[in-house]
Amino acid sequence: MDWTLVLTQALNGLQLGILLFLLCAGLTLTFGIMDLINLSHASFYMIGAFLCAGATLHFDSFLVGVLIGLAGTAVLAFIVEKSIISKLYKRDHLDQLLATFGLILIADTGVHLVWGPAGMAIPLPDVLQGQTSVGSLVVPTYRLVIIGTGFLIAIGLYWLVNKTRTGMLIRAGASNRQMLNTLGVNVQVLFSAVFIIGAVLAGLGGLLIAPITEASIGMGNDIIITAFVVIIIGGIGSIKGAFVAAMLIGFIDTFGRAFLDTIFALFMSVDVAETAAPAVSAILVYVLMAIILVWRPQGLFPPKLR
Amino acid sequence: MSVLRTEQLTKRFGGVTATDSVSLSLSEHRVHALIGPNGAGKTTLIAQLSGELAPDSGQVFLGDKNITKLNEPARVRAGLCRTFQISSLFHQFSVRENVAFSVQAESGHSYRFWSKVANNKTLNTRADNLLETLGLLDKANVTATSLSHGEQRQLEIAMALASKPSVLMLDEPMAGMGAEESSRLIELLKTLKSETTLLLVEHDMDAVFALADDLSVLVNGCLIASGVAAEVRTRPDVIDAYLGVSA
Amino acid sequence: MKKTIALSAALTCACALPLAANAADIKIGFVTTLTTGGAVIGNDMRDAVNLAVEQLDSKMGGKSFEILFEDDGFKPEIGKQVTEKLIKEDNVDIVAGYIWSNVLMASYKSVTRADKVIISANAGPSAIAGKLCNENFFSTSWQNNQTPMAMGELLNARGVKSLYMMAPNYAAGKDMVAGVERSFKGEFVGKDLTKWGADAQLDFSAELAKAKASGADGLAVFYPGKAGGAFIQQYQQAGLNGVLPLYTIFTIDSLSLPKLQEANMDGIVGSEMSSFWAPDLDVPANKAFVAAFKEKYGRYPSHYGAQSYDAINLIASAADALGGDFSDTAKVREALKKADFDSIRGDFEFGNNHMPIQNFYARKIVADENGDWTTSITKTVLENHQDVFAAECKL
Amino acid sequence: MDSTNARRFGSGLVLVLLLTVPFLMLYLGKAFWLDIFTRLVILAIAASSLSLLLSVAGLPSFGHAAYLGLGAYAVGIPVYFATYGGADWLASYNGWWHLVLTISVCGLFALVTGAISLRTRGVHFIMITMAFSQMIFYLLVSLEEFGGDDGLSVDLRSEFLGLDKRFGFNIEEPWIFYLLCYGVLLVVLFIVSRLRHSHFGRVLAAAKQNETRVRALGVNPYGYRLFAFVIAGIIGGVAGFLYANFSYFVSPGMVEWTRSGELMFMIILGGASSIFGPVVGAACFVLLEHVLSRITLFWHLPFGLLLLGVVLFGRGGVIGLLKRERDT
Repeated sequence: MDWTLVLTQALNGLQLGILLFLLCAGLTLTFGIMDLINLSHASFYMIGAFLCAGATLHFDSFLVGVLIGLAGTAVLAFIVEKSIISKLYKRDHLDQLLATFGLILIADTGVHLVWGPAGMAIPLPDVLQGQTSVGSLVVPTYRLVIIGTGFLIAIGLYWLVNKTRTGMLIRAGASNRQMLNTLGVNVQVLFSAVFIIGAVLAGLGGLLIAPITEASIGMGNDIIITAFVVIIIGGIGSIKGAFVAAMLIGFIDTFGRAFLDTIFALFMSVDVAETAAPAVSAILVYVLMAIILVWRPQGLFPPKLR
Repeated sequence: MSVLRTEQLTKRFGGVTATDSVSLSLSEHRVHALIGPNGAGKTTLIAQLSGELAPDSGQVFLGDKNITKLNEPARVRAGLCRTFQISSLFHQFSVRENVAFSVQAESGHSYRFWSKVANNKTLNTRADNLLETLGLLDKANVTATSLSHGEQRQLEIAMALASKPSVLMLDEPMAGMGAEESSRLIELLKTLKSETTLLLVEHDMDAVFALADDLSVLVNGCLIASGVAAEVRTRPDVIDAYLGVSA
Repeated sequence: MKKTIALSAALTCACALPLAANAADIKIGFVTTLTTGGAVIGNDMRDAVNLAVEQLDSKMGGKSFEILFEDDGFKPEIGKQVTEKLIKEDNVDIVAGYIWSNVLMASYKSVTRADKVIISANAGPSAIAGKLCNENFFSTSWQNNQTPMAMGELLNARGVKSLYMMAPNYAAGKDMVAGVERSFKGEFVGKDLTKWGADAQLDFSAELAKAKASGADGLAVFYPGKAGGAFIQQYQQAGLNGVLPLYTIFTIDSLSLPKLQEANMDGIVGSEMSSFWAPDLDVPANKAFVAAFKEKYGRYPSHYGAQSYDAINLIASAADALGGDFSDTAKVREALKKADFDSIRGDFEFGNNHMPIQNFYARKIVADENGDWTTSITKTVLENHQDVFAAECKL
Repeated sequence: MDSTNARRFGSGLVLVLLLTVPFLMLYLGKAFWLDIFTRLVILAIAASSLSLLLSVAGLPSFGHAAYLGLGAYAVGIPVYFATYGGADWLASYNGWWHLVLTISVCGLFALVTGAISLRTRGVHFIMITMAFSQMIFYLLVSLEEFGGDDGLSVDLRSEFLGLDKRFGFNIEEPWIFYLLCYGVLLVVLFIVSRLRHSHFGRVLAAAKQNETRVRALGVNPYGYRLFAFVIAGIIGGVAGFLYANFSYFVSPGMVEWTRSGELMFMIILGGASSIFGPVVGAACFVLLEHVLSRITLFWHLPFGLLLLGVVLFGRGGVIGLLKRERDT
């Protein structure tokens, strides 16, 4: 086996894991604390990408694009939370599922109306365009930027959740929702803050991946399902669980896609292997979730005290 | 002869031992009261007896039968039934439907797909009889939520009785009841002794002393005393550990 | 009670709404993708069709006509549903359009069953060119295998010995791979079929890493629509230009070039692809079409637009021959089969399976006189080529 | 008018409209409306089967579209083999055979996945049912021989031997096919209604409200729920069986998670408390989709707004709205 290839795939798996983590951090917190299933998280992922693309092309600066993308997502998240999401906290999961599915439809059409159906490419500054050598491995610099950013965010979240008062409240909320009321916290403000932070992280994920895949309509709708798989596997409400599970899924998905056909070809015809492999690697993630749910219904790292 | 018996029942949560080697024995047709301060492990013990929680070690016997491995529904069918500290009802059902469902649960499996359950005379008659015993017959057609707190407690007991239990565990049946309601319930429970054996967890000491034939005291998960009520209540260690504090 | 009645009334109104009659004499249904990412192609086709309508002044064979556009939403079942609607509710005379092979395969029977004519302005799956060919089916594009076969020849001509190939995992994707395999004389060192559909895979990093490690002389890809742009970006970022020369089929076109230029993807300038057409194809009708399109929309048309433009003009030629009377399907077939119109590809001739017999060219990405990127023909790869499936067709 | 009578009147009205409107439209030369109503009735069957889980048993299955897909392929694959040869034991145009396949495949799939899924609760149940339907989705995508992603054209509708010749019951005829679907809907509604009010249904309803108490009364709801899961799966499969015959086309698209979401939406839209809720919901859904998509290409926008509106303000769905009017 070619070890450079394996290493490259490992980096790719890491990158997918990071993206999933950015998406899942907010999802698992809103789920754990507010008990909210939020499909429309996918829309913030998309909107972050489109805002960044629009601003980058307009101001001819990726950095400005990123800042505007994040700020815009935050403002939008604030409005959506105040006007719609806050009314859903006390509803059952079914209502939340349907209402936020409605939000996805609205957001997708809205983006189509504003930016057209084409999707947008984001040009990267020259510094990020090139290649970086790591030993014998040559990787696109920008991939390293994504991975680095992701780890910084993960560390930042770890600090926020474990070392600050806000984090203490978040942990308390994730493990025992009733406790928040008894602590005399302004629950509404905390909920808004968590929702906005989550949305901005999703937007960050979207705008980071957009220079690679382009910003396109509905770009978040497929990854959101994987993201839910991640938070279920990780344990709802657990940042640590989300991180571990995101990495796990990132690696399984990437390695499955890259090597499953080779592995299958060992014991079946090459043609069958090449068509069966993509399907099986797509199923892998769900099989893993089903197994984990049966074995540990609360996920790998359930928040304590629940 | 003991109808319900535990041997060395132990349950730990993390570092906390909720019940510590509890060996308890209930005699037939008697009211056995279980008392102890808050957090003594009474509810955990009930949960292990009912099968809601599995013990870390120890055994539970119903009559001669070891039921430690049975799950909750199986224990109920074997004759061990409970009520809940906080009323646990079917809120969208009417009062009659609540009891009728309990009767249905007792009368065997429910894999009957065709006939309308609401028109089943056997179920409704038995339900109405039970409601009459508990004095709730005039409320049979209202939904369970619209009952007063005391009435909900009574419905709770009616539902448990529908299971025809050989042992009935009552988790604080008087909680939140007025004095008048309490004394009515005490009278009712006295009459039940002839049909069943009662395990009574209660904080209301007047009720306990009015009803209990036997008495067990649980402190910090340990059974510190168990025996005939009149003797146990006078024991100095019991007074020190529990009765003295609350008195 | 009042609300029950109001609701029933509302439902009745909803049913009655579409009863308003359409005015034109001839109705042509046009099924394409107008929402989701695929709408980029659909919009180009619609623009080209509207240009043709404008040039014909909404008249063919002396009768007025109108085009009813329907959106397939990028899904076969929706495509089929709107096709049924065009046939059964709008009562159109001819149905045209269809970008995607799978949408066409799901839909064409709805048309042929009603004994009406269907004209594909893009999709050309092998089944419908061969075994399942139908007298009521016509194409103004190509059979899926032809362009990749031209690619195989192009690769042979350029001295490529080992090839890595990538395509999406759907009918056309597989046809493309099969087509290159048919004519390419070197060795395949690897191929990847990636997830397609509404949630298509757009991150090709894993596959590109494999391609790079394979040590191939060339990388041939087929990624239509938005996936094409995403692929090119990653090809460039992975630093493969210069290392692994790129050959594309229906991946880079007039729709993606402006975007790629804006994003400075200059690694692709000079890369080659095979096609039956390019904006600079030296045919008078084509020059006129490209000029008019640029005049009206301010951009180059894509081959999708060119094919759609041909489809409308083909229909118009039949209408002229029949005096605008489409009631007899046998006569319509006859008239269409003659292909008596000024095609953007010059001479136009149908094979026995109603697929065009045509030339294929190598074309290269260049900057035009204004500095805008476009494609330009460098050589003819296949001449008067008929698809291989025509032999399986019993017509 | 008291509430029971009003409900009977409403239900009757729905059934009468479903029987008359499509034929009226057919008479007016709008043949396509028969198609729309056929789709409507088939989706109503699917939604009704899901309502057995969702409304009666309180089990929010987010993977019900899997059964639509399995039922559809139980028609598509035998017909494919019968048309193009191969797999003689499976190949057939016989509708009864298709039905047997549908029922056994869906029943088995529901039994296995239900046995696993029902060990979980709440949101985990939502997600695990979705995971199983995603597995079916990717399985169908990978079935290269049957078209994979592109789906499979079904050349002919199922033949019901015995009925065809003797009674001229040829379901290739659109209006006969519609009557068949309508008949199936009536049977399904009757079955669901019976189950709902049976001993069995009361266990499900009780377990939905208070599972702890059901167990404390000596009943383990697991078996009852599993049974409901299997019945719902089989009826969902029958809807898929009809859908394949209706559209002459099957594809993995029928199993997409959004389709499962749509079925849930139909139930919420129509009102979860009534047996006719799913029918009204499916009707509103299909008609809205058709009408809105005629008005604007961007019909997803008003549709999304409506979804939001119904969930936020329209508790109890359309039927709930009608009921509320009577209460005030």
